[in-house]
Order: sequence, then structure tokens, then C-alpha cells
Amino acid sequence: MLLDPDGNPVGVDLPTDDALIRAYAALVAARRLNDQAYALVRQGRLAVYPSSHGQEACQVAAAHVLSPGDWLFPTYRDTAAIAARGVDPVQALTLLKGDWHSGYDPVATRVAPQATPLATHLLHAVGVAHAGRLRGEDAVVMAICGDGATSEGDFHEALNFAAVFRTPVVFFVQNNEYAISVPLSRQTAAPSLAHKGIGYGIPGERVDGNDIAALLTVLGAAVEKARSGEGPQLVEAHTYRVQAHTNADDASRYRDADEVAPWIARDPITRVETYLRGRGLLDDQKAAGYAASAAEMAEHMRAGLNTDVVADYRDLFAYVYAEPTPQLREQQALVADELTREEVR
Amino acid sequence: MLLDPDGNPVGVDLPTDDALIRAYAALVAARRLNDQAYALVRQGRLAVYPSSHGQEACQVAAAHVLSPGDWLFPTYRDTAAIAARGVDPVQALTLLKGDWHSGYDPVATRVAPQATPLATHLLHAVGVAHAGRLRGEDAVVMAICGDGATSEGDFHEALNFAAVFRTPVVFFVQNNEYAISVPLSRQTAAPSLAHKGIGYGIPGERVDGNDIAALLTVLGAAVEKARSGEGPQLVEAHTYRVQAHTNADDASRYRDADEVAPWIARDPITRVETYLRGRGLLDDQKAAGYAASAAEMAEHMRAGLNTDVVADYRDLFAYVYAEPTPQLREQQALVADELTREEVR
Amino acid sequence: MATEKLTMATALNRALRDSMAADKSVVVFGEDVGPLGGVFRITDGLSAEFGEDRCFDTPLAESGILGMAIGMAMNGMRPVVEMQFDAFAYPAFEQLVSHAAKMRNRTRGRAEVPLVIRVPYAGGIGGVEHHCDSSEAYYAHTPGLHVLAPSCPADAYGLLRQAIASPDPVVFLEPKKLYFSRTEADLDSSVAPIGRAAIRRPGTDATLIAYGPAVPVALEAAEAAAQEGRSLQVVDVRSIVPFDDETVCEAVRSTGRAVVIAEAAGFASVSSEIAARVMERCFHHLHAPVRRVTGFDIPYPPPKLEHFQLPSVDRILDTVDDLQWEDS
Amino acid sequence: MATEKLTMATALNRALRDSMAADKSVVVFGEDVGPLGGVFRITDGLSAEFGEDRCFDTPLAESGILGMAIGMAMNGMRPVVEMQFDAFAYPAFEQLVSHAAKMRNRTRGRAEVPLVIRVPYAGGIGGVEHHCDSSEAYYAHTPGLHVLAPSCPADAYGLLRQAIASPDPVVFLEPKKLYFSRTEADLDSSVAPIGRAAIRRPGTDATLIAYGPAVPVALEAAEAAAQEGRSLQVVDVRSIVPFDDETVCEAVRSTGRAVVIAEAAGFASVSSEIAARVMERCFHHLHAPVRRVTGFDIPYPPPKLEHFQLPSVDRILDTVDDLQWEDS
Ligand SMILES: Cc1ncc(C[n+]2csc(CCOP(=O)(O)OP(=O)(O)O)c2C)c(N)n1
Ligand SMILES: Cc1ncc(C[n+]2csc(CCOP(=O)(O)OP(=O)(O)O)c2C)c(N)n1
Ligand SMILES: [Mg+2]
Ligand SMILES: [Mg+2]
Repeated sequence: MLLDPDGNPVGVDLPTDDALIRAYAALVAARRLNDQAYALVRQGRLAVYPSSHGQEACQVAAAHVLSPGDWLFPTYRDTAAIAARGVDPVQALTLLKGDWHSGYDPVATRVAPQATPLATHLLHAVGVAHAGRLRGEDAVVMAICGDGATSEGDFHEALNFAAVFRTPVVFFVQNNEYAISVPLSRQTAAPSLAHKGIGYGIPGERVDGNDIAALLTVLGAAVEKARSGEGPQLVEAHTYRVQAHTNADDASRYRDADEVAPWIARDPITRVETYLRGRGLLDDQKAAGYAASAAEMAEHMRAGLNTDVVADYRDLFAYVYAEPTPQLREQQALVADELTREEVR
Repeated sequence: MLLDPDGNPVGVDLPTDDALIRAYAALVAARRLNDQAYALVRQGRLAVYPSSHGQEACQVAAAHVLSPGDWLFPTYRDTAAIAARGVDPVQALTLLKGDWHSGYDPVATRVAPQATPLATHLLHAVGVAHAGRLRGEDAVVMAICGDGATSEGDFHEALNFAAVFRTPVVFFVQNNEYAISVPLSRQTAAPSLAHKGIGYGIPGERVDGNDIAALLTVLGAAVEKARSGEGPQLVEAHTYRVQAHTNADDASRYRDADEVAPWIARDPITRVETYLRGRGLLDDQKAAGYAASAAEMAEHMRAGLNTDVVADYRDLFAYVYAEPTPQLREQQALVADELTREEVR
Repeated sequence: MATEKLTMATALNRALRDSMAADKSVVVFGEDVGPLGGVFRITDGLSAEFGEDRCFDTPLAESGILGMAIGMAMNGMRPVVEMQFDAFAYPAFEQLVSHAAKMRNRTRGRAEVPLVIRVPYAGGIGGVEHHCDSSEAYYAHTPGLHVLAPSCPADAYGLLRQAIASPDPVVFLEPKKLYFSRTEADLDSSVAPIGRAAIRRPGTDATLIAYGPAVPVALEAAEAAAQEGRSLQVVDVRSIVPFDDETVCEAVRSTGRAVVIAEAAGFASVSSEIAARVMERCFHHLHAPVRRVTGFDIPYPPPKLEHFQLPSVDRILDTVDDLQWEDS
Repeated sequence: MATEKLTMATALNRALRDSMAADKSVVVFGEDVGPLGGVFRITDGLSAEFGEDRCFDTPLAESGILGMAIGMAMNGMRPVVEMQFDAFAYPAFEQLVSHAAKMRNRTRGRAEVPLVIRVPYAGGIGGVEHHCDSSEAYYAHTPGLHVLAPSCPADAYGLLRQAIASPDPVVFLEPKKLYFSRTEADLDSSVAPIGRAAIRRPGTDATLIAYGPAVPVALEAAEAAAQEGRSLQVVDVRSIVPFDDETVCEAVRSTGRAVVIAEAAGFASVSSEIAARVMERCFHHLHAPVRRVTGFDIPYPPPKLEHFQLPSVDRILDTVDDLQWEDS
């Protein structure tokens, strides 16, 4: 912890003022993104939204510690991190809008498609990092997963492969204490998730997941260690899923509101805001400026996501293979024929 | 370590004389079983044999620390452990003779079928243990795997489930330094395999895998801890695969004979034999007696495995389901018809 | 014995509850099946009613869930596990194919694994990737598994109770899009024996063969065809493995024409099997080849495009029109 | 351009070597593929020739192997991974179905995963459980994968080189029992394009359709039938996905009778698909239904019983005899 829950600095090696201001702006945008996405679900524009409300410090830090050549491997919950990395949130939300599976170019942006099958993408992260290293590049891969995902076999295999091949991956576990309804105590009997590094020979760190300053420092150090050839790193951020798993979930079935309240008090944005204001780095006017940028982004989201895209059936057949098989060509022709006849009717 | 490589006692809490003598007899039998099975491969009676030559102390200890109601979950390499647990080696070798997949009754013997898909059986072990515990029984499950198998996702899931449910399983890793041709260094970057317990909140112990006294003590303690409700235990025995992976393997392609020699010197049988003779618990006459029992067992193996069983095609259809489906009945009738017509010809 | 109007979700919940009450070796576990009652609420109330030992949440790992279930089944229990969505059963594939399906055979029947793997499956719910797979072919192709797919609350209840009572492992496919539609059912008298298809609608001109989520669509198509004067028979397969050759072939022989309907991608699928075996067995009764209306051989589409993938009334009727009618 | 006598194992090894020499983004990894050269020696010498970075052993975890391969493929490499035996590919099933097969589609072609999954497959080698599965149906049913199964050294070489060059993920099924039989082949001129079947033997009375390990058996059966005066055509499918409807259907139309032969369990299998599509497409050319000679719907038998499971010359000829010949 570098900032205590009340925003008082308790550590020594705080990130630079610039980094914290930049992070603050991104936090405000991330919160706005979460709120806007939730609203869009209510309006029927998104099918569902797994919010990172309350986890925005993790989201922002994961993106901000990366250099341009680095990669980010996010989960379904990490839309805000993807946006913080520079991907258009409208593109990022294509999945949940339902127009296509993934809306941005993972190779151009160096942001992998948001992974739904838990922990599976951690192995892709290892592969991307290993390929880069074989070519002599110094790119680092930031791979995010949740506390629940640490129970999957792929989590184990990914950490182990990364360790054996000394692959430059930072495994970043956002421990928000829940996997849908299942609390952390049902996920592990270990003292912490960071302890999981030991069985692979990977250094593990724990960090307060609502403290942007600590996150920037710890994740930043992990990235640089990975880059300098020290092999993979494991960072567990302890945070909390303030809202339900998604809007479709009913958290009252499995946890008391009492449990949530203290976490709302530990909000990651207020904490850094208090600090920045105390240091004179932020005032009402500046804050209003960041809020305005965030509002602009929200407006862009609404504009981009309130459109009805006319779904083109040909897309269904165009990307299955580099070249459609004869079978797919037949099947596409069948739909084309149906549509022609429909038009005629 | 309780006995040093030369057979000198170095620990304090040695197993009882009785236990060591019983173990010695079983070690002699285990070695004989390995040798006999190898010979049967050469004679074309077994398809293949993954020997536990040099690992017999692990084999015997894994069986001897169990009480009658406990379960053993072995791998393909653990035929000697199965025999030490009281299963007829002829039945145990049914798999490799090729008459059927598994030759003994796993429920009656409380010995699971030898598992080939690596680490998968560790989860079954957790399930068996959990079911027993739900019924209020105090049975413990001894689940064996190799160093290579620790890399599989199922290893991770098994240890984690066992830890979360505090299931009475002893995970016993026979680290023989190789997974076929792949050395331990390619399997893990951790300081030891016992360290893997930490990430699950499971106590991990390392033990000299060629020291029967230490194995009996450490595994025995682990079994009793598991039984008394302390949850799962992890024990890594450091040993060595003295022979090739199986007779079909050519170890010279991946390791030097130099590497093997010191391990032959560390033979688990001579070590305890030296100790027992030193203590006056074993003399030539007694040793000859154990050798004779082992020879008798080998004779029984030859007799049982040198027979040509007439394969009954009906077995193929009888056990797929409790009741054959109509489809299987048709398929069986087809073979019956073929055989009738063959006889006629 | 009373008939009541209820959803498939309720019927399934009732089947679990009744099975647990009847046999204390029945245990239910998986992800979020405890206090939450499952993301589809199929296990609602079970952990409260039967206690934590009988219905519980596990760590998040499907191979772990199934592997542990196999062990428990080997040791006297009857586990019923839930895979949260179709595509999230794939991590358990090795446990399913190499162990659940083979344990009885491996041990000459000495180790039984009476367990049920419940899989909310298939599409039509506007779900995103990985939440709409029709994975029945993987299971149906694997010897040693029974594979069931109900299409209505009554069958859902009857088949699930039998699946739980079965000494063999059963993959129980629950069509998600039918979870919450209500129909009349008399659960007490629900008898849908494993291995028996059902004629859902009589008809004389052609036979529609469907299972799970495709059955209501087939019935709708038959209704529409009736308006146009064509009489379509509808067979609900229900039990994919074992397959009811008798009922299905007799139905097809009676009409001489058939269309197999399924949501799954068509290539090397259950509908390939049905088409092939019907043609093998009814060849000389057929006026036209058996045709298939299936999903295309593509990954399940995103929500906005899924209507192209799902067998529709129009596509079924077009295909029926193609069955080489003498008068056309 | 010279013809030489060589085994399929040698042809495969040569294909890997030539592909690695031609393109330095090709990397080979898996279990025991390094110094040992693979348990079947298919990767023999590659790590010595191309170095540890190009051909290497991994930790023992198949999901890990395929998952890492997917990542490497996303980042400019062309991984060729080995699954040691058929049944040991199952742990990688989720990576295969939910990622390898779908990554291109998911990203509208922006992320390609050019990779090859080599699977020594099928039986006939006296192998114990888990070492003899014919798993092609699982792969063929999964949209987004190409699935190839060569039956001779020349095709093995040609198809593997093309699989490695392909921008799409390819499951490459290597019939274990054919690894070490020698045939004449001219590797340099081996052209077996993905998606094209081959007529292996002309014939006029009926068509045998086979792939992989079943092809030599089909040829033997055709030879035996010729002795008895019956002329059987043999088609080698080679490319299961994409499937060559043109060649296969043209062949069947020319004879009017067909038998599909495969080792895998028959239910919901590749042979179901072939039988179904051939009957759909050639219905009015057929004198009898297309029949199948496949493995039974049972777990692969233990060595002493496997001869009952494998399609045999006699079983094929019996089935051909059953094709409703006018004169019988
Ligand atoms: C392999 C797999 N199994 C199940 C699911 C269904 N599922 C989606 S999110 C989730 C909980 C994940 O919890 P955690 O990893 O802690 O991430 P969080 O949602 O808290 O960010 C589950 C079970 C899935 N997506 N993938
Ligand atoms: C899932 C799976 N993958 C691959 C194999 C093939 N295989 C059999 S034994 C073996 C090596 C196992 O090494 P280890 O776990 O150390 O056990 P050991 O043979 O040394 O006793 C391999 C790779 C397998 N049996 N199962
Ligand atoms: Mg979580
Ligand atoms: Mg080993």
C-alpha cells in the first residue's frame, strides 16, 4: 500500500506526479465507461455487462505500466483496461453489443480479444511472449485473470510454461473476492493467491487493488523485471467486485449488503483524488476537465453503440477459414437464395 | 533421510523393526516383479512394461502405510505398489498382457485401475476420499503420480479441490527426474515439487525416495494427518528412473550412462539390507527365505501370464453400459454371424 | 397426478429435488449451484433444503468437477454436476471421454460411474460466444455415454430422474432457450424412458426428426405446413444415445420422406448419423433422400446474426418442398 | 524427382525438416520431440539440426502446448505441435475448439492462427487403452479446423507441408499403424492439395470410400474382390475437412453402390457424414443404400480383441455382397 484508504501517502516510492495525474484522468474515464455501459444494458443496447466498478485502479494500472510494444491479455471484465490502453470502447464493446465477437484488431492494438473461457488466454499470453523473445524482441505481456480463474488447469499450465521458458509475462490476478457467487474461500485454501507463484518458481507480490499508486509501482516493477529477463511475475491485487457479476446477476442471493459497504468507502478514485488534491495537483477546475473528457467518451460510446448495424450474413462464412470451403460456399448460397426469395415475396 | 546411502541410520524415529523387515521382504518381491515383468516383455508375453526398478522403496512404502479401508490410486508405473497392497500381480498385469484393460476389482481391492492419462486419476482420488468423508468414514486415499504429471492441469485442480474440501488424500509424487526423455528441469522451475503444496495451502514434504525407512515414516505421518482431519498432504520422493521409460524406450538418446551409475549405487534394497544385517535383523538364511517367496511369486506370474486366453468378442459389448443398447446388440450379432460363417467355411 | 403449467426450469429443479429426497447418495455440485441456485436457477433451493454436503459449490474448474464426480461415483455416490454453459464443459473433455465413458468397460463392470453431467446447451438466447454451442455430437460419438436432450418440461423431469437413477454416465443436454417457456405437464406420470423417441404430431406426407431445441420449431413448421395442406409428422428423438431406431424408422417408412433438424453444425454430427441410418434402414421406402436442416459449419454466430444459423420454419418448409414430390 | 522407397515416418520427418528449412517461423514442440525425436521418431534430428529454439520439449501438459502454440501463431510463428497419442490430445480440447478453431473468425481474420496439431492416431498396433483412439469426428465436427489423414508416404509429405503452409489451424492425423510400412514415393513431386480426394483404384461395380488407416484395407479388399470378379473402386478421402464432394460423388455415381470404411466408432462420425452426404447427393444413382464398415460403438478394445474392431477385408467384402446386387 502506498496510499492508505483515506488517501494519505504511506509509502516512499510513489509514482511521479505526472503518472498519478494521468492515472487519475484514466480512472475517471474508466468509471464513466463502466457507468455508461451499465446504462446501455438497461437501454437494451448491450446484452450484458460485467463491470469493473470499484476495480478501476487495477484496470488503469494494468494498461499504464505497459510500453507501446507490449501486449495486454484481458478478460471479459477488463473493458476499462482495454480502453485505458487506447482501444476505442465502442470497438471493445462490439462483443456485448452482439454485432461480432471481437471488435478491434488484436495484432494492430496488441490487445488480445477479451477472453471468456477462463484462464485459457493466459497460455496465449505465454505463447505471444515466447514468440517475441525468440525473435529477440523485448515486449512484455500483461495477462489478467480473476481469482476464480486461478482454479482452472490452464492457469497452472500457463504459469508453469512461462516459468520453465522464462517468458516475459506478468500474470495479474484481480482478486475481487468472488467468482460470480462463489467466494474466495471456496476457491483456495492458500494464504493468498500470490503464494501460488512459489510452486512455479515465480516471484509473487500482493498489492492493494484499490491503491493506484501501489499498483503502478508494483505492476511497473513486475513489467520491468519481466522485460529484463527475470522471467514471469505474478501480482495479486486485492480488490472487490462492488456490483453484481453482471447486470443479469442477483448478488443478494449470496452476499449481504453489509459486506459491500466498506469497499465502497475504499473507492480507488476518491483515494487518489484526496491525495492529489492534498498535494495541490488537482483542483475543481482540473477535475471538471477530466470529467468532461470522460463525458465526451461516454457520448462517443452512446453514439457508437446506439446504432443498429445491419447484420451481414456473408460475414458468417467469410472468416471461418482464409478461404471458404466448398461446403461453406454452398451454405452461404443457401442463405443468399432464402434472402432473394424473401425479397421477392 | 533416515538411512544414509550406505545403510547407516541417521535419523531418530525409525520405523519398527517389524515394519522394516516386512518392507524388506516386499522390496525383494517388488524387484523380482519388475525383473520378471521385463523378462515377460522380452518373451512377448507383455506388450510393454514401465518398470519401477530403483523406485521400489516408494512402491512398497506407498502400500505399507495404508490401512485396510484405505484406497490406492496408482499409475502405469506402480504395478509393484499394487502387488505390495495385495493384488495378484497376474491380475495387475492384465492391462499389459492385453486381455483386458484392468484385471482386478477396484472396489473390492480399493485399488483404482492403473491410470495412463497423466494426473487424471488424482481427481478421482479426491472424489473417492470426499465420498468416504461425507459418509463419515475415515478412509485415506494414497494417490501417486510422477514428476511429469505435476505439469498437467488436473494435478492443479486435484490439489486445489482436495485443499478446499479438506479431503483426506496423500498426493505422492515419485520424482524420478524424467518424464520419458524430458528431465525435471523442463518440467518445473520451482525449488522442489514439494513447494507446489504452498499454492494450495497443503503441507509439502520432501523425502529420499530410495530410503524405505524415511518413506515409511514420512508417508505414514502424512496418512495419519490426512486421516485425522488435517486435510490433504503432499509428499515428494526424490528417486530416479534407473531403466528406460519402458522397454520400448531408448534412454541413450537423451541421457548419459554416467548419470545413471550413482543411482544404481544408491539402490533402495541394498541400503535397508545393510542396515537390517547390521542390526542382526536379517541374515543369509532369512534373506534366502524372502528371495524364495519372491521367486514363488515370479513363478506364479509366469504361470499366469504365459497362458493364451481365448479372447471372447462378447466382452467387447457386455460392459459398455449396464445394459447393451440396441445398437450394440446389433453389432454383437454381426460379429457372431461372421464367426459362425467362418466356422462353416 | 395433476396436470400443471410449468417451465422446464421448474421441472428440472423438481427432478433434482425429488431424486435427492428419494436417494441420499444423490449429490449436486458445480459452479454457482449452491446459494445462487445456478445461473439458470435450476438448482435453486437445493443447498438450503438438503444441506451443504448434498449441494455445493466447487472451485472453478470443470475437469476438477467431473474428475471428482467420477471418484465419488466409484465410491457409492450419484453425483449430478452442472457445467455452467456448453462451451465450459470442454475443459472436462478428457475426464469425460477417457474416464466417465470408459470406467465400467475398463473394469468389466466392477467400477460403475453413475453420474449425470447437466449441460445447459444450444442457442437462440442472444448469448455471446461460448454460451450457445450445440455440443451433442462430441458426446454422442463417445461410446459409453448416454446422451439425452428433452424438448418439454414433462420429458425434462422424467428423463432427468431416470438419468440420475441410471447406473451409467449420462450427458443431459438442457436446451437453454426452452428453460422458461411454460407448458402443461403432469410430472408424476412423466414416463420418458431412456432410449425411446416420441411421436409429437402425427402426419402422413413427410417426417420431421428433431430433438431438444429444434422440436418446437419442427412442430411450428408442421403446423404451418398443415395450413398449406401438407401433413408433417414430428418425431422427437429425446434419447440421442441410445437411439430409438424402431420408432424413428417406422415413422419414416410410414411417410417415405424425412428431414432431420438440429441446431448443431451439420458436418459429422448427430443429424448426419440420423440421416445416414434412416437412409440405410429405410432406403426402399424413400421417395427422396433424407435431408438435413442444421446449423452451418461455422462457429456459433454473434447475437445479431444467430437467426441465420438457427433452423427456422421457413428453412424447414423449403427443405420439405424439395423432397421430390410427384406433383411438383 | 527420384522415386524412393520410404516409410511414412520418414516422409513426415522430411516434411518437417523441409518446412523448417524453408521458413524460419516454423517451430516444432511438444512432449519428447526434442533430443528423443518423439516416441515415433517423427521429429528425429530436428532439434540437433535447427537448434533448441526451433524444436523443443515442453512441460507435460497438452492444453499448455496448444495454448502456447495459439499465442505463438498470433504473434507471427507457425507452430507444429505433437500430441503424443490420440487420447492425450483431449486435455487440449478446449483450446482447440474454443480458440484454435475460432480465433480467425472471432477477429474477422485479423488474428490468424496458422498451426498444425499432429496426432498419431488410430489402432492396429496392439496398443493399450488411450493409445488407439480414432478421434477424427471430434475435430471434423468443429468448424474452423482443417482435418487431414494421409494414407501413404507421398501424401503424408505433401499434406504436411501444405498444412504447415496453411494460414488455418490443421489437425493432422497420422495413422500409427502405417508409420513404418515402406512404399515407393516421389516426395519432390508430391502434390496432395488440401481438399482433394484421390481415386486409388479404378472400379466399376461399387465404390469403397476410406481415409487414413482404412485405405490399405480397402485396397486389399478391392484386390480380393477382383479375384472373385467384382470390380471395386477405391477413393481415398485424405482431406476430411474440407471434404471433396466432387470427386467422391462422381465416383459413387459411376458405380451406383458405395461402402464407407473407417476405424472410428460409427455413431455420429465422419463415416456417418460421408454416408449421409453421398446418399443426399447421389440418391437416384444408387442401387442400394450406402453402407458403413466402421468400428463398433465401444471403447477401443484391448490388444487381444482389437482385430474384432478393425475393418477387415472380410467384413468389407461381406458388406459389398449385401449391396443388393440384381443377380443375387
Ligand atoms: C471455463 C469457464 N468456466 C465457466 C465460465 C463461466 N463464468 C464466467 S465468469 C465466471 C466467474 C469468474 O470469476 P473470476 O475469475 O474471479 O473473475 P471475475 O468475474 O470475478 O472478474 C464464471 C464461472 C467461463 N467463462 N469459463
Ligand atoms: C495426458 C497424457 N499425456 C501424455 C501421456 C504420454 N506419457 C506416458 S508416460 C509419460 C511421462 C510421464 O512422466 P512422469 O509423470 O514423470 O512419470 P514416470 O513415467 O516418470 O513414472 C508420458 C508423456 C500420457 N500418458 N497422458
Ligand atoms: Mg473474481
Ligand atoms: Mg518421472
